[in-house]
Amino acid sequence: MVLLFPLFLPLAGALLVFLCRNPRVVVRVALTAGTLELAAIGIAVYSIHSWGVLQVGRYLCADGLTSFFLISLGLISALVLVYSSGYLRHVPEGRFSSLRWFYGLVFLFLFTMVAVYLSANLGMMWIFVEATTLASALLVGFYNTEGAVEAGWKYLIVCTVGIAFALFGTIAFYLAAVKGGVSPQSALDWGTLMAAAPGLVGGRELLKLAFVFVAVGYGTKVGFVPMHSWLPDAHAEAPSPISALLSAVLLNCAMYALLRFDAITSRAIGSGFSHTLLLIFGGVSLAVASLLMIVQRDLKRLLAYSSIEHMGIVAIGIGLGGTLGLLGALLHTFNHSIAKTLLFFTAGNVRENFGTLRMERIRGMALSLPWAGGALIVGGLAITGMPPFGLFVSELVILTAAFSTAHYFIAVLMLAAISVVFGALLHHFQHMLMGKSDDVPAQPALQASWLVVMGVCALCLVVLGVHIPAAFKAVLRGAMAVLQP
Amino acid sequence: MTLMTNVLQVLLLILLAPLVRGVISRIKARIQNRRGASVWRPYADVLKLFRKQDLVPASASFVFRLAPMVVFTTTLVVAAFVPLLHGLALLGVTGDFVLLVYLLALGRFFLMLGAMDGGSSFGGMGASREALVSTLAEAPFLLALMSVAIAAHTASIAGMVQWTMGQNFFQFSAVHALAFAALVLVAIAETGRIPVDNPTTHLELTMIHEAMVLEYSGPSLALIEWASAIKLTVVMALLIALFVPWGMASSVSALALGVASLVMLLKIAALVLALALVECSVAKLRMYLVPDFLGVASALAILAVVFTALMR
Amino acid sequence: MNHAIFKSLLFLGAGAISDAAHTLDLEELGGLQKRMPLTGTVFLIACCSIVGLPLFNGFVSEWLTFRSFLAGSEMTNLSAAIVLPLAAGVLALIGGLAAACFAKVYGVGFLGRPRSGEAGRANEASLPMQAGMGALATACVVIGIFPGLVLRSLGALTEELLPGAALPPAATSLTVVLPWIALFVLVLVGGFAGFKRAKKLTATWACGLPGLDERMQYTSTAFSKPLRKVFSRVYRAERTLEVVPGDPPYFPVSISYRSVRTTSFEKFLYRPGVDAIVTAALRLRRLQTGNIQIYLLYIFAALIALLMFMRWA
Amino acid sequence: MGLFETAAAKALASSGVFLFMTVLLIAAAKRISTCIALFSVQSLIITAQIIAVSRMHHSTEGFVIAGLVLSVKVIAIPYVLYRIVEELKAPRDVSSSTSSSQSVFIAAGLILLSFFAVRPYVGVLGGDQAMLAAAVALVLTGGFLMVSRKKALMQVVGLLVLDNGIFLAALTTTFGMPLVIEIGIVFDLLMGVFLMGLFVFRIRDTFDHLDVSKLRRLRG
Repeated sequence: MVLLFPLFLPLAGALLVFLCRNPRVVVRVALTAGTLELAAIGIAVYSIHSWGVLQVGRYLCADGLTSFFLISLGLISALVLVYSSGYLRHVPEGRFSSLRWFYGLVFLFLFTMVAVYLSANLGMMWIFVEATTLASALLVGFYNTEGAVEAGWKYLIVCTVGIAFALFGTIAFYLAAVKGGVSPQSALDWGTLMAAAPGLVGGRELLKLAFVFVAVGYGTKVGFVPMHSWLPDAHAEAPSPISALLSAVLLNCAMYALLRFDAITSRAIGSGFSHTLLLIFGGVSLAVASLLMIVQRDLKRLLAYSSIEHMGIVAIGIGLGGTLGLLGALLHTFNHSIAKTLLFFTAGNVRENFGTLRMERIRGMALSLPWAGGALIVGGLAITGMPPFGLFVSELVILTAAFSTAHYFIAVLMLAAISVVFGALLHHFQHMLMGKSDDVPAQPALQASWLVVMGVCALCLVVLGVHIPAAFKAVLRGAMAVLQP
Repeated sequence: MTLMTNVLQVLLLILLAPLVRGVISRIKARIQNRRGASVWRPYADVLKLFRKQDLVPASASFVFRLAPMVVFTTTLVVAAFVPLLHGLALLGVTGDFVLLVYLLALGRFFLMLGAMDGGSSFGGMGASREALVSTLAEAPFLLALMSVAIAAHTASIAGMVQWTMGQNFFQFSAVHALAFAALVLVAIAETGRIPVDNPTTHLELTMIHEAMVLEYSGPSLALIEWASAIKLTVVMALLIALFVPWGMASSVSALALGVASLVMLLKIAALVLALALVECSVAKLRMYLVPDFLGVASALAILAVVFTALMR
Repeated sequence: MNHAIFKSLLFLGAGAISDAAHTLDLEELGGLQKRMPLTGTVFLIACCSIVGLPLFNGFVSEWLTFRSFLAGSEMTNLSAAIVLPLAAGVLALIGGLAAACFAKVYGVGFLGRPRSGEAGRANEASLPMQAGMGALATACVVIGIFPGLVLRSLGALTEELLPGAALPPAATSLTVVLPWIALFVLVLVGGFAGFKRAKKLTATWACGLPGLDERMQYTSTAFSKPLRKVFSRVYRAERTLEVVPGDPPYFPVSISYRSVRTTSFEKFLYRPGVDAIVTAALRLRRLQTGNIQIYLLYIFAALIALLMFMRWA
Repeated sequence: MGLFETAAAKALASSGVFLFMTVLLIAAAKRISTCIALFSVQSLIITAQIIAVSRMHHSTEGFVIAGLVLSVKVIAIPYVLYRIVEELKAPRDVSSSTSSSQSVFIAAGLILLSFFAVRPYVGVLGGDQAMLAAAVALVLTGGFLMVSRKKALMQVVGLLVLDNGIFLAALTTTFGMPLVIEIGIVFDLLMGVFLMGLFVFRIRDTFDHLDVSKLRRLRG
């Protein structure tokens, strides 16, 4: 019963927002719905933590892993809603670009993502991942500029093609399960699949085929390198709060699906094949993204490539396997989403005040926009994995995992990539922060809500960097238990 | 009793130093068939200079007058390291070769500063050339001593000497041969003899040590002259002690000491003759050929060290 | 620990110089020892310590490093037994170079005649500065002469790190020898200083020519010229010589010579690496063509490649 | 095994050939409307197969799915696409980057490739080889259409053909997934087509051309 609230609240929110006309009311309704959603997720997580797996009907189930990802979803969506309340004062005209449509689509987007986390059935999970693409396509194209439309179109087509392959992968899993003697009706339920997994060792060839399709399919949604091309366009052209949602939560959603499939395959035919695949994807994404970050000219494209790079690190974490690798990967998804949200909000501020995101034309942020400058520094240091922040901890855990399991090549590749990224980001941010700029409005627009939101992000990063609170550790342990029974 | 002999050794070394220098210049003169000054000439110089007045440039600071004193004292202390007549020396057991090398470096360092304090270009030139020579000489000097130390499994000079005395004379050791060759080359550079630097010249093109002490006069100059004489004798004694110590007294009886002193005199005479012969036959090297000269010394020293490991 | 003491002392000295002479360019300093006696002496002590001369604290740690290299030669592993003693040779070379460098710094900076008006008018540092520097200098000398104080307490530390690693006997003998040498030197230098009759101040000897001015002294670049020439392969100086010929070409109007020491590490190590990465990044950027059809091709290619990998892996 | 069952089994076998025919025709098609018609024919063939399979397995769920596929893929989606084509009043040509003869050759090549690709998996995936080959052929042709055709709408059609291929693969190997999943998949497809239609209108408004290969502003 507790699971229904977090699922249907966004849906109700979306309907409500569509109904009311006046923009101010829309914002207020959105904020209340947002806080209610956060509370519902909090209750859900608490109940999952106290009563273990919750099952509602045949298709809704939530276990430790879900609660871990729900936390980041709830936190980030609340932050995004608060931030966008102050951000979207000027709304471009266009049929689908009114404030009502913005919040309606955001809530639909949240509904689909919560549905992905809560779906017990792998088929349902595929359907809702596909639904996330559909819900967010319009959001990417919200500004209706040439770039936004092009980005929206590419996002929609490339992701749908990718996801179609994931569908075939899911079907192959279903087939392998049915062949392995699982009853057709519940062949896609995660619980039954995990239980029957050791028995599926007969369909080794089929499971490997299935995992290849799933990896390519959901890999497109995660943004692994050969299939990443839509990500920089989508995240750069979307409005900043939306790119924060896309980068911080949607990528985790796809990674969540990959985690589920990887858990099943490694239980069935051993983690050799699936982990090598993930290591390959992770390593290639890490290398290519870190190199591309050097030559970026647009701030949000730079942040998009950094998302690809961090998803590569998470994939490497999962690929290394073992408690250390998995712990590092899970922790990294959480830390990355918070740091990336902070950076995209800063990018929003920069766009508000400088009117452009081209880094050559942004100068002297430290002087003219002290708060945004400060946030950029904190975000920059965090995203490059500097000590006081959470990302350092998770990257360190993943590196220890790499060295302890003698994956020296991957460890060296990761270290090299991280240093290249550090160089690139430092170069770009230093260029933006220093110097003197003339085209900055005398009185920079600064919203109280922005300060609060960025403060919360920075606080979370430091807390996770210095000492992981006990409650969070418990949830993390619950998630690990699910993946490694 | 041994303390007495050790002190005696140091005194002997210090007092005989000018004589050695006198003999060398006398032999060189004879070789160039000129009469040459008397053998006791250096003593006369030193005593004369002590009575003279000390001229100090107006711009010089206290370092100018301090330098000669430091040079003299460090050379004295180094003299205390080297066993002359019997296997022990005043500081031979407790002090080791690193301390010896760096004490010489201390003396050189202050001499360089004193030279630059004079305020003339000669001082600066001498100091800069000395810097070059001493930098390149320090590594082979230390490596050569280290190779002997490794072979003798001890770092103290006295220990090394006693170890070599224990060795059989006819058992040829490559390490010692290489180390000896390296040390001879370094000694020439260190004491500023002919192939590297001409001690008697005042031609600014060639002089290194003399350029540094150009400004000095009176007692300061006396101290420096005496110190360089002691340094020459100490280096010779070190060479003899480390490589041909046989014939040194093993016990501290008067008879043994007498025989040992006779043998030592013979050895020093041989070395002096060799040095004089070399100085007369070889022309002084051009300034920028000295690095190659010392390069050979370092190569020999490195080889010696490598051989210690191989021949173990 | 030694390095902490004498390096901070050197920096304080540099601060005092820049405060007094308003410049840190060695070419313009000179004769500061007479103008700033205490700072000069303290700086001299610091220079002696950093070079590692006996009776100063630098020597103790260098001596220990040498002895550890020597001990290294006892190791059974052949390559270590060869490499470690040779490393001692390198350390000696570094010691020599340090001696040359700091002789230059102190000699050109503090001794001889002031090379610029500023240096000529420099006056002694304020009392608190002197006190600070003085304390550090005494620390240098005391540790240099009585290393026993420090070695025993450090011994406890090493005991914790390497249980059973007692201080070698030679070190204790060093702690005995150094004080005696210091006493011997003190007595002798004191005796000579007392014994000397009054000195007479004259002009520096200028081969009988009148008017020897300060520009005739060796400058710091001149001082280091021989060493730079010997180690030219490391310094790789870039020399440019321009001669502007006059109307009769035999008497040039101006000759300008400029030699710049290239930072060889940056030029040969970092620059090529960074360039390679940036060119790779630029080439990779062409990967993102902007055409959706190419993107779809990437996905199909990735899928087919993986299927092939699966067939044969 | 009444008369009807044997007819169903024969229909199942021959439909593979019909599918190959549609693949070749779509590759050769010049105008978008013919492509849409061919797509609905393919969906019709797939519905026939669903009915045949569910007849053989007597699963009532099969009939529900067949009805669903019939209504959505055969009627609803082509109707939406036709309305879009009329609404756009843009030129109806396919503007392919490869001439129609080259496209047909490529399509034939893809069909052969799919046969070879499927042979090792027949044992593993089950289902007869012709149907599996047809499914893979549909997927590859869909991909080829999306890559070679420049018109935005053609990319949508290519995507639909690809989805048909996957749907067919699912059908031949697993005799139908749980009902809710099937409904979900088809509903997603429908929503997808609506959205793509919307985006096609947006592209026309902002770029006033529909050539996807010209959308190259976002680079690097």
